[in-house]
Amino acid sequence: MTFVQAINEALHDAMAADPKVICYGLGVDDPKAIFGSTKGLKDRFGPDRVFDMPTSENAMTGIAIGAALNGIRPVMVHQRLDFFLLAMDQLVNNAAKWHYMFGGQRSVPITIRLILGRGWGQGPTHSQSLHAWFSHVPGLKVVMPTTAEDAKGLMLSSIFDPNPVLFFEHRWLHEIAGLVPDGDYRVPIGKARISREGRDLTIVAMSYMVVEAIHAIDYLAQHGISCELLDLRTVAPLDWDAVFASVRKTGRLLVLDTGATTGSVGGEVVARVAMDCWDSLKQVPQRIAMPDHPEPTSFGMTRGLYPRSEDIVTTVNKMLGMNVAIEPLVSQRRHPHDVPGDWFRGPF
Amino acid sequence: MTFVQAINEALHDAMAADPKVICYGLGVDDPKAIFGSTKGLKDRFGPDRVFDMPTSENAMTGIAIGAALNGIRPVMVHQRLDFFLLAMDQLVNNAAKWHYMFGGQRSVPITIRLILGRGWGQGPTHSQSLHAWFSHVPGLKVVMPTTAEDAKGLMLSSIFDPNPVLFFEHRWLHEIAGLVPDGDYRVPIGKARISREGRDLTIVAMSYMVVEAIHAIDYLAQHGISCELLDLRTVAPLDWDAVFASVRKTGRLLVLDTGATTGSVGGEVVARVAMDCWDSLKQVPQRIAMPDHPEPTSFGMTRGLYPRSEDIVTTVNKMLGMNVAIEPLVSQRRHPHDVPGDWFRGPF
Amino acid sequence: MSELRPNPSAQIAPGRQRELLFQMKRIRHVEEKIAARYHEGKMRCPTHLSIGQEAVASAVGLSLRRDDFAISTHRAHAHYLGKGGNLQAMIAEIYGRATGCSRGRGGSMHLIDLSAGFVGSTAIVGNSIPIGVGLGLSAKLHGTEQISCVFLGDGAIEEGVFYESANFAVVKRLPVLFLCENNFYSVYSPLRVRQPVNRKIHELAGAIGLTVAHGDGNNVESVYQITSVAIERIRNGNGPQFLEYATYRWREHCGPNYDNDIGYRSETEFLEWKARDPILLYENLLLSAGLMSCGDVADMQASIAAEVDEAFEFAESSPFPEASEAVLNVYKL
Amino acid sequence: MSELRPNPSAQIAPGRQRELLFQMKRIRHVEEKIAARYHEGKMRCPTHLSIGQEAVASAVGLSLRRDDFAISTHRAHAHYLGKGGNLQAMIAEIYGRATGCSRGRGGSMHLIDLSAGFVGSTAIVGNSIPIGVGLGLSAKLHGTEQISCVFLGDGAIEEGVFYESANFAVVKRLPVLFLCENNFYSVYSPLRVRQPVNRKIHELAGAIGLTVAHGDGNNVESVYQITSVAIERIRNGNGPQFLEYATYRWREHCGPNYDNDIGYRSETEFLEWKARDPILLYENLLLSAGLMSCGDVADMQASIAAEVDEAFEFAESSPFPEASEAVLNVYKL
Ligand SMILES: Cc1ncc(C[n+]2csc(CCOP(=O)(O)OP(=O)(O)O)c2C)c(N)n1
Ligand SMILES: Cc1ncc(C[n+]2csc(CCOP(=O)(O)OP(=O)(O)O)c2C)c(N)n1
Ligand SMILES: [Mg+2]
Ligand SMILES: [Mg+2]
Repeated sequence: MTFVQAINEALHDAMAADPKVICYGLGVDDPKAIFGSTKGLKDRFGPDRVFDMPTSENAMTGIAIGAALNGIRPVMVHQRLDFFLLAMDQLVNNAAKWHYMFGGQRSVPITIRLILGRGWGQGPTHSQSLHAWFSHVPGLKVVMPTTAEDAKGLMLSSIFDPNPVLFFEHRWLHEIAGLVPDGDYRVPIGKARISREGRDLTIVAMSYMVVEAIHAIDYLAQHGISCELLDLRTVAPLDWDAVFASVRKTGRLLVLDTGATTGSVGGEVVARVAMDCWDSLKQVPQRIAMPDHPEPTSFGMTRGLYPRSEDIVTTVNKMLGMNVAIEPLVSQRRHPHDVPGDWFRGPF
Repeated sequence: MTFVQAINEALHDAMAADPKVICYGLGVDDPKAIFGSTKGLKDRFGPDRVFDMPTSENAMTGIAIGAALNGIRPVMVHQRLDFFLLAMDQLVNNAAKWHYMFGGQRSVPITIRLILGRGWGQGPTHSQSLHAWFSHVPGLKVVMPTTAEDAKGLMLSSIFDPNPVLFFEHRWLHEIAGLVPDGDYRVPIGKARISREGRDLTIVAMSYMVVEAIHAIDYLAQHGISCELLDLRTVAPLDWDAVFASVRKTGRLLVLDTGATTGSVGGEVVARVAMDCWDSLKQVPQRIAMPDHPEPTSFGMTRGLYPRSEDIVTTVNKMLGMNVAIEPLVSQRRHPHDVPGDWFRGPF
Repeated sequence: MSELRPNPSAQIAPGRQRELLFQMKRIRHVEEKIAARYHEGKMRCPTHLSIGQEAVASAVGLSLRRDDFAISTHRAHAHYLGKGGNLQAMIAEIYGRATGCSRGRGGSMHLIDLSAGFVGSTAIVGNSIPIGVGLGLSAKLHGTEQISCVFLGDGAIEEGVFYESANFAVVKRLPVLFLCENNFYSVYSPLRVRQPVNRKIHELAGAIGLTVAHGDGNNVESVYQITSVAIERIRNGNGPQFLEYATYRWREHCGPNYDNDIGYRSETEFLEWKARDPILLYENLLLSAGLMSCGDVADMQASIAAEVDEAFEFAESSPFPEASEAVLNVYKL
Repeated sequence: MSELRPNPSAQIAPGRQRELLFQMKRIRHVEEKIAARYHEGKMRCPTHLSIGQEAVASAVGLSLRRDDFAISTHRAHAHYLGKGGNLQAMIAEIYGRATGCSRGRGGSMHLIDLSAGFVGSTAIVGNSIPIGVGLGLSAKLHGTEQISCVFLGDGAIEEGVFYESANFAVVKRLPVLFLCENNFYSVYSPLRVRQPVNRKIHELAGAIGLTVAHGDGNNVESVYQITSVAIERIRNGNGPQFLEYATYRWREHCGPNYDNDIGYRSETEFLEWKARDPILLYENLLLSAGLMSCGDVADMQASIAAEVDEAFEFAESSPFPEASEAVLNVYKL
């Protein structure tokens, strides 16, 4: 089952389990059904619980909050995170703080799906990964699953969490397939997953960067290098125990991030590890994230823009003083640099 | 001259020097004149260049951008940063990216003044210091002056900078007095200032935290501890050379931040220093920032909420294995914990 | 645009008339007391008084059911009390005490009393409007008869979120009452620097698709009648309604003082409105109609004074929350 | 609300009539060619075609002065070309080449030609509206006679920023023309799920305070006449105007294909609009009026074809920008 199908299944299961779950957003009931993720929901649960909306991101976020204050569990979706910037007042001044500022009397159980664009001409305003913003705001939870299994389990946990949850979906993950358990299972929010066990170095990553890390790690393994991979799955609250435990074991840290480098969650991870694992660190931690400039649209200009497995290998080489060749890894790649695979033909 | 008077002087000088500078925002021409900072501007430069606005933060930001694209230099003000959250789409998707996404043909010379509230019941939505957000967005400049001299010099630099600049004014600094040169002088954006020279430890701070640091450092000096204080003045672009140079000299780093701890600029400073000054660090870097929860309103609940000079001394004690008593420092303080001094009587 | 007409024949029962006067006097007395003691520096939070605007809050509060929802703004005391919010908890909140309605977290601008259907008030202009619409959506989804009353000012009309929220409420025919108190100022800014000179706010609301009405916000009976009709229409499934009431804030935008001297508005303008004090007008009406005697009024005043004194004593004698509590409730566990 | 009336007596000069037809045909041909070659996968960016909507862009473009400003949306090709934007630079931009109007940074949704007063187009619905109002403010401050034309769709009307921007333009009487192309859809969403069923967008705009008019967006001459009157009024200092033109997008929201089969709208609806193809209608009118001969039309078509072929060759033969350039222009130095 693919990542997007897993989300669709989670939405079906949640809405079937609890009549208070509703789902809305631009296009949830249109023929494309948000890349298939909302397929069948309206037919099954009706137009009162599944509906399209006006292009009014700010008010529609506040409306979700208001409904949530009275027991509804809204699941809202934005086809690009970039559109959600219109709703920061509602998110930060209301959703994140309501439970706190009224003395814990009511909480805001909303789930907001944010799809991250990348490549194929998405350009400056259809490609931003601003999880660092949301993790800086007390009261918000931010999940960034990589696998189909985690997508379903975290979607269910998000919908039934009593707090506002931002659910990130990297567009390049939508068609990635994996085994997904049937029925209702919950992947706990705030717990990282050890995706690969290893000795020599800890790689911490989230969302799509986990995929690049896996390519790199499995390749490095062939050369006797053993990396541990921590898939954060949630970046707020972040699973510091898991991060520290792994770094204390390996003594080395490389953090990967889908966002711009400066001020990234990756930076916070490096900082905390430096402060809390100082004595365990055998060498200087490293970070690989997006460059500090907008994503250009041109095919020519995005060449080499995204950190890929070969960049991870190069950094690991530096850190461990090895020099594993990257060419074999690069030459494996069958599709252009600006698409995740043949399944993506644009436009979004 | 006070900090707020310095800003007023900078606005007067800028508007006199360049007819393309305009100034607007809620209340710029009202009897309170934004805490006095816009006093006299309308009388001197007229209602076309100095005007009040509708409570429409988002559109008014876009209007500033549009005017700036045609040679106007708008200076906009928000009495609290928190209100500006309504304009994140215009700031991030337009102002920050316009120069980049149209191939460098036009830039957006706007200055947006953001006043930070604190204490005296400002509460959850009148007290947020979100400079970490803005420093994470390529294309934005973020200045956070501490002294009256820097306030004027940086305001002039901001107004005449060809890029969007966010000008932070901590409310607790408004009445702080200092010597301010006459006429047009520019404090360069992106350059930190060594506020105190020192040997044993580097303290990096911005905005109001510099004041607390000075109290701590001067007090520590009496006990033979020599701290170097770097007043960042600008957090984006941040003066890494200055930070690294100081840390390489002292081998120790303590970062102070006015924002929430997790994901703070302070964290980015710790991370970069760990990555770039690894070999110079004699010990684990430290960070002191606001706790990861909203600011409550109650006088009782804000007790001990804000990091003060004694907290800095306590941390320096730990880092240097000293134990300088903090009582003398605390007992000096003459006013309640929720106000900067007798001059502040609320409400804002 | 559909205009909605009050029902003139609707007679207000004498008991209700006394309640209207009582509510107004009670709100006035509470706020006068806050004003009188604010300088003591124990109410340490920005506080926006509604003195002069009591008629709307009182009449609307009495037109709504207790289980209806209300949501408000920075200027929420009157709305909260009118809806039946607990007085002691409000005063304690303004004093920042543990017994406050928000446990001291929010202060004057963050009032809540769920038992009275007062879901909250916020300090960001306009940002409680969609919250109120969302409450209306929830009532529709739950299939209850509740309606959601959204209090807003003339300044909040300028926020795009009002327009977006109203549009959605109309599209979904939600049980929402938009209640706009037009007091002609946003802080020190008169309407003309913020909105077109010949605009009528209720007409604008009508063009968005809301059924609208407007009236004299200082005439408590007409507010009561117009609002009751609107609420009835909403409850009968006729979709969202918008009411605009003209009224006037007597004191400074934020804080306890009079500020007609600082120049943003004239003393004459203030005096004209003061001459139309909603409380005096109504008190005289009830007296002259023989519906109440001076003695009744005096008793009413006395009972209010006693209750309010008690509330302030309660607040002042309540403890502050522990500073250590500040870390709680970031997330609901 | 003040309605503005076109000037019927205003005769359009034959030369201008030919220009109107030429513009429409040129835009159509450019977009047909993009559609035909899009599948090659060399135009790698989301691309929104205006095929079927050429009349508005052509007539408005010819009504504006070259030094007037225009700002647009994700669907900007026609507006850019109508305003006089460089064709080769646009095609090169869609191909992501260094010779593109935005040097490959922006793609189809980010068009700019400052020499033609086309200040930009953006990919976030509604967020270029205040930019256009700001350009109007700048013209007023500079004391020029320029006006600013803000293209927007029926969906953008739903964004609060439209309402806020329009309000400010009215308050300051700015030289702004709001040009709304109502094509009845926002992606796959019909108006009824987004706005009240009986709403007339131009009436809503009028209630905000704008002077408004509306017309048939597929009748290029009436668009030209209505728009010219509005522009004249703006230039004469009568403040911002709002025009709504009904028209229809023939192909899918984004991309080159027809999609009437996927179920969000009917083939019949499409065919009704196609029968009112603004280009065919006008071509026949000019032919039957004897203002052009079939030969003239053929020549016109041929010259357009040649120019467009050249533009595509230019684009395809242009180099990509260096990947290393991606770090430039974050800040202006
Ligand atoms: C988004 C935002 N902008 C500005 C402010 C500052 N502010 C607080 S109250 C107020 C006036 C609002 O006027 P109105 O809606 O008419 O309410 P009134 O004060 O007259 O009751 C303003 C501008 C704010 N709190 N939030
Ligand atoms: C803020 C925002 N929300 C949603 C989108 C996705 N989106 C792109 S175009 C579009 C439709 C806009 O409809 P309309 O304004 O009528 O323009 P049209 O496509 O019909 O020309 C939408 C919703 C976006 N780009 N920005
Ligand atoms: Mg008002
Ligand atoms: Mg449309």
